[in-house]
Amino acid sequence: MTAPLTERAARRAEGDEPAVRLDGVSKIYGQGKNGLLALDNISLSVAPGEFVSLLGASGCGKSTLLSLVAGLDSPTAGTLSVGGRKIAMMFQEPALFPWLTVSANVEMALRVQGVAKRERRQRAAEFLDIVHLGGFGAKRPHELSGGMRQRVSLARALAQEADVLLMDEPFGALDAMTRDLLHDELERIWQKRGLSVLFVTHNVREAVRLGDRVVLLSSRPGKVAEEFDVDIERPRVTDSPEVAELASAVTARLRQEVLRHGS
Amino acid sequence: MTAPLTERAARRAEGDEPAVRLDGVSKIYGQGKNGLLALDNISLSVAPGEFVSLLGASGCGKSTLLSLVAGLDSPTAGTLSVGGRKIAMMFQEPALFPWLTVSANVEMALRVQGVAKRERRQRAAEFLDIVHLGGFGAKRPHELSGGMRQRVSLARALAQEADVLLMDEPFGALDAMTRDLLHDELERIWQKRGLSVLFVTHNVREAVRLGDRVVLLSSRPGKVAEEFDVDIERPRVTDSPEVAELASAVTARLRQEVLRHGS
Amino acid sequence: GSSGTTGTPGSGGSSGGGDKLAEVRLGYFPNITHSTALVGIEKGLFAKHLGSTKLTATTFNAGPAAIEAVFSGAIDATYIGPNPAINAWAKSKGKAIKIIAGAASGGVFLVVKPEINGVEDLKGKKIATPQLGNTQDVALRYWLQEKGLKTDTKGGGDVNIVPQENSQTLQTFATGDIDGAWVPEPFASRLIQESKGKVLIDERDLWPNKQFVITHLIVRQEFAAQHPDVVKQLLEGHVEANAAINADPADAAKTVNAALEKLSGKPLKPEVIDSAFKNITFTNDPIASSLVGSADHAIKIGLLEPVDLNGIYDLKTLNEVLKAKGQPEVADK
Amino acid sequence: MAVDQAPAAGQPSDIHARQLAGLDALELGGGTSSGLASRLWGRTWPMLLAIAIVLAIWQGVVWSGRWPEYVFAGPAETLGTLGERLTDPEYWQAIAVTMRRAVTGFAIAVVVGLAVGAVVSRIKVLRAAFGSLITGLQTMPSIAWFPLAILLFGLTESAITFVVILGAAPSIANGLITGVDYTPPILLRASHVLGFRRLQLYRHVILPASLPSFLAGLKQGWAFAWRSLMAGELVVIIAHQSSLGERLYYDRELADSAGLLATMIIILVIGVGIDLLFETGDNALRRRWGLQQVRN
Amino acid sequence: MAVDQAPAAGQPSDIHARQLAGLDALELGGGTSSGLASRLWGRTWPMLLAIAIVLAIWQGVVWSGRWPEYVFAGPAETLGTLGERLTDPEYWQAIAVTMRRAVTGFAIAVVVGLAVGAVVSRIKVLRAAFGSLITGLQTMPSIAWFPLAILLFGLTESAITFVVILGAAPSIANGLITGVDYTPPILLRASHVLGFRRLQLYRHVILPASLPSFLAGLKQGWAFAWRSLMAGELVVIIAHQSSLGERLYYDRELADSAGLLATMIIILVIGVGIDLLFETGDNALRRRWGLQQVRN
Ligand SMILES: Nc1ncnc2c1ncn2[C@@H]1O[C@H](COP(=O)(O)OP(=O)(O)OP(=O)(O)O)[C@@H](O)[C@H]1O
Ligand SMILES: Nc1ncnc2c1ncn2[C@@H]1O[C@H](COP(=O)(O)OP(=O)(O)OP(=O)(O)O)[C@@H](O)[C@H]1O
Ligand SMILES: [Mg+2]
Ligand SMILES: [Mg+2]
Repeated sequence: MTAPLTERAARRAEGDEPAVRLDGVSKIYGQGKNGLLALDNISLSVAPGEFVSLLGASGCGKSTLLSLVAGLDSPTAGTLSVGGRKIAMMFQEPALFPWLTVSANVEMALRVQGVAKRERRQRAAEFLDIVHLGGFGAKRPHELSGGMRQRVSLARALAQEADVLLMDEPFGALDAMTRDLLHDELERIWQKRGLSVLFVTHNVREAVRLGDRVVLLSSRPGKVAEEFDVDIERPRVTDSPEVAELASAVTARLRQEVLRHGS
Repeated sequence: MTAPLTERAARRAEGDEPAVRLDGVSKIYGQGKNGLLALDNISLSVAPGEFVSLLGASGCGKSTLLSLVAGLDSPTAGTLSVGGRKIAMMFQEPALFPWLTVSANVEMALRVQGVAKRERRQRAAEFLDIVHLGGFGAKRPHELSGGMRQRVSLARALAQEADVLLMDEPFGALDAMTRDLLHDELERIWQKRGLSVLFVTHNVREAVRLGDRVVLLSSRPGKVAEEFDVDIERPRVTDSPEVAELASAVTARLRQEVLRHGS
Repeated sequence: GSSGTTGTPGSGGSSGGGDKLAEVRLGYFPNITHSTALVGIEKGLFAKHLGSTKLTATTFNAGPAAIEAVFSGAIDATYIGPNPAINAWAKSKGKAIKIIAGAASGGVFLVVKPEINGVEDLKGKKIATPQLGNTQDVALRYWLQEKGLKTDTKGGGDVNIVPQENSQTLQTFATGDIDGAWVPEPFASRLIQESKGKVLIDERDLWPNKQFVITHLIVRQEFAAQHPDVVKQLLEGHVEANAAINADPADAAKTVNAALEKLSGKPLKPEVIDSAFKNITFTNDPIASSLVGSADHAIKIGLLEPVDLNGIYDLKTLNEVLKAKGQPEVADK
Repeated sequence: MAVDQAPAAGQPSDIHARQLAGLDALELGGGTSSGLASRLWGRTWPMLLAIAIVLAIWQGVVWSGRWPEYVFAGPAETLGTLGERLTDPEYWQAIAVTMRRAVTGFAIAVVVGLAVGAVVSRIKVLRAAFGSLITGLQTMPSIAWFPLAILLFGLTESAITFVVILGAAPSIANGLITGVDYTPPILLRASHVLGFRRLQLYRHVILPASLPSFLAGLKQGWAFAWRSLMAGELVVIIAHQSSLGERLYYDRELADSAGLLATMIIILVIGVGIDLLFETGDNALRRRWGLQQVRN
Repeated sequence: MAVDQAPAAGQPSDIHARQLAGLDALELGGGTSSGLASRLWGRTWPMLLAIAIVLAIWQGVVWSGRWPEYVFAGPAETLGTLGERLTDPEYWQAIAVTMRRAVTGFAIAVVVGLAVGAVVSRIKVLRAAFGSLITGLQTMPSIAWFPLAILLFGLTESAITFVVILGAAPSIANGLITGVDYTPPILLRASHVLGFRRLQLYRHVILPASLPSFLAGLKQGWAFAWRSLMAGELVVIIAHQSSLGERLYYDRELADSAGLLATMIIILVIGVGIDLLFETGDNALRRRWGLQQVRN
């Protein structure tokens, strides 16, 4: 179980050191008049152990935000801090190493940690089980379907055992059933490890189902449009009326955002 | 407007020549004991002008089916015919040419048809407008977000002006708003051109929203588990109760399929 | 720097600076004009005189590599043609080498197509030489100049001179790309026998006493200074080898051909080696006048910067050896 | 239009049949459906046919009488000479000596090339300083290096090896650098997030990702090594060790057309053999990366 | 822990700073933030430094007195010789002649290599028949070709060009073949669906997709062409045309250490210059493909 909502909200309000903190972060791609302002003065923080869902129209800057947090790119302006925490990331594409087997791909996350070979293999198998790819360890990425690759990528990110987990549309290529199963698994692992999660998705119900908080980004440039606290008791069910209700509120707000910017 | 449902159903029943016809098609990847039976004795046909949605768990063989129809691979057993029709396909990945600009990527579809340069550029711009990427023609694929790339890929597939359109999770990386807008566009083009569409998705509502028929595949091996005729008047709305109702019926059946095969 | 060769692998084997040198390294070409070396090595004549000093023979295929080896101290002495010797002398400003004996003379011809009957027919023809500025090249140009025909180093003029490797000359003469060639043995004999060439000029006829140097023996100065005894022993072998050739040319030819086969995998045809052997004189005399004369010619036709050849010869030891054998001494002028 | 019928083996007819024929050309060496013997034969007969055609043309030219036999030897004479040589144990020794030198030199060149390529491709300043020098070195004819080689190593095999390394290492380094440059950024980003840095990043990600290009560089490097060796074996002749380079020289020196052609055949055969080795590696790589599976 | 503060220019501190430093090494030549002049300088100073270091070491070796000056000329003497030559118009002519031959031969080799690579990479039978022969040909020393070249073309420039082409074309073909082999299957599948077949497929998809590897092949091909040319310019000396290869040969012939080193420097400078051209192309390519944007 997570901490009661009020407690978490209080912790955030009290200025307890956040796991991820962005202060007036902007990101411009390119230069001069070709420059594209992808993120504009974003301030956002994720408390330790908090699960934040990130929603926004296509191209609004969600992936950009994650790669700034992961340290893969530097902001054009503003301050960003993760307080020295270890960060795991699941990219929008599977980003698997084509020359390695599925199992070896997951093991790569353990390799840097200096885990011995035998244990590596065993733990990789466990993580593959979690994503329902038990028997596929010996295959190569090109022998998998799109959704299976995405799950390998998830297994690899989980295997990193980081403090902060960044996920970019992790379940986009999965059917509703598999998705539900993985929601449960992810929630379980998040709670067990006390992870801080920044979770990008286009599925509003998914965002509400999983998040302690849902952050809405507006488009061009990306700004924080609104934040919703999700005050629904866990365990939650995607099809529950509470989730549906909040989801439709968020959707309405999102629609408003998209329409405001025109097509 | 499409032909009335009864008429279409009748046409199918009468054995009118289908646009795509699979007869007992099987596909085995690899050989011997390493072989994987991806599709098992699939019989399926798509009538001219019909919109068929294809649903199934991750890894059940949907992409495999599409690549057989596109002639990118040959079935291990069974007969497949498209009656000489021209086929366009949108892959699960964007599959853009990294060395070409966005506009040139769309133009590639017109290039084979021998369209002159000026017209090519103009028509590419039109298709980019359709997918809401008006100003992005001069960018390169790596400068786009995931969802934008997917839309470029859609624009390219539409630009092919084929008789049969195969789409593999075309809107998987898009937010709900953009998705809705593109549903309308796709429906419009489909009706205008009289396309036959085979549409893979994980979103059951989307399948119902768009399809004349929803085909459910079971997993390992992929077989046709059930077909649903969608008897809802167009124009349809994703959030309408009719769509929701049929969608939950389909979901229930899908859940049953997935559970039957275990995790 | 006089520290010269220290540290060069196996340099001189001068291990202790003691009385007896462990090894002397001699270079030569697997070539008929180097028969002195071939016979001397095959018949063990060098070894006989060197005693406990081991003879390590190294073959080269071209002058530059041999000179590079001498310069770097990788060999101590080598048989070599006149041009590389002059170049080495000039480049090192007289510091690197000395000529200590002659080895062979003669054996160079102008071979032409049968339809060419005299110098007047050469106008507008293509004649090959082994290499721009080498002895044969200089000889041809000087001779043509004396005959009133103009040439230039760019292949123009009345007669087009095309420098090319001798082996290639065999081919281009056969295919008719060239009309003649000023070449040494055994290529001259091969041109005559294989491609029906005919001799227009025997270079011997152009020199006083019908003698001009084609091969001689040079030594690294430093080595000579450190091991005069070894140089003397080498020369004793050298003189004996030449004597052996001249005593029984037929047998020497056989020995040479056997050695060539061993080194190059294929013997010369008997006719070729016999005819070539007849055209070469093996002599200890370096025929200093021809070296100096050739250099003068080269300077005259502008192929050589004036170079002071004074002191290039050191024939004192050779003369000692010859004297001891009761043979006539040779001169360095 | 009637429904197309095709056998159960699964040749879709109509437009597909044609499309597949087009794609078939892409799928090379991946014929896993036939037995080993027939695959070997499928691999061999085109080669044999090619050889037969070359021999026929060659004989034709000789019979045309365009050039005398001693200038351009015919197949019969050449193959006779070749046969003679191949029955001579000394010739085999010459080949062995050359192969030993080639392999030694190449092996060291691989190490050197790998090290240089690794350092230059990853360190900006070194790249700017030496990047272009690598190609510069490649264009330097081996012959120019020999004076230096002899100065440094004397008339030893090391001098030859030195020149061989100078010939091959730049190619190998360049192959690696190209591979590194074209490593897909997403893989670099993924490994950065996974925590790979510096040497580990290099070993576990960049090197394997560059393998195809590196392999191509190795192949070129071998060719450079071999050519440098042929030149080197002339300049530094080591007593009691006949070598292929020397043989080649003498064949030319003696204007022995049949001998020269025989030596050329030997060199070609060795070159083709080595290429087959590289090809095996390359095929294995492509299979692992899923690059042979063009059609699914 | 206090919140990290960083300047607005955006250096994230802490762990990120370190991570970025690591990734910075990946981002070569992409420094778009500085002006042209400072970028040129950033490109130049490491080279100049490298040259200075090489000169210093060279002078050091000479001063050590290990070898006499006539065996191993020092920088001063060498640069003097170089200066002398560069003021001699004939020397420039020699360079021009060689460059003309190199460019001509290379241009033809590109066409030949492209054609051969195209055909061999796409047609299964030809691949089996000739694929390995290409590397075989690469390993053949140029010198072995000259007798044939002269038979075919006489003592003309065509004979040199022939050997240059034989040297360079295999590399170029091999580069293309590697590129074709490693073209991402998804792009081939996409273009097949788009309707690209045969020549169109080749021109619009396979060729551009193979470009990086092809470019690497071109670079290697240039090196082979150049080396073959150096050998060829000795064998076939053509009237009225002094050339760099000839100069190199005579420098060695005359045991002219300073001259040899000067010629080597010229060759290196030309090689580096050509490489810079290739690099420009390569950078443009990488920019277009988005391969320089490692960090986003
Ligand atoms: N490397 C780049 N160079 C230039 N522009 C870029 C680059 N990457 C992203 N952009 C631009 O930045 C904006 C935000 O992109 P980003 O990938 O962050 O969007 P996103 O929110 O992840 O969208 P999606 O939901 O479609 O994945 C887009 O307009 C995109 O065109
Ligand atoms: N090239 C291949 N080689 C071997 N096996 C393959 C190959 N491609 C697909 N498969 C296997 O075939 C099965 C079906 O794959 P397919 O890609 O058709 O699934 P899918 O229905 O599209 O799944 P998803 O929804 O995840 O994209 C999977 O089990 C996969 O592992
Ligand atoms: Mg994104
Ligand atoms: Mg799929």
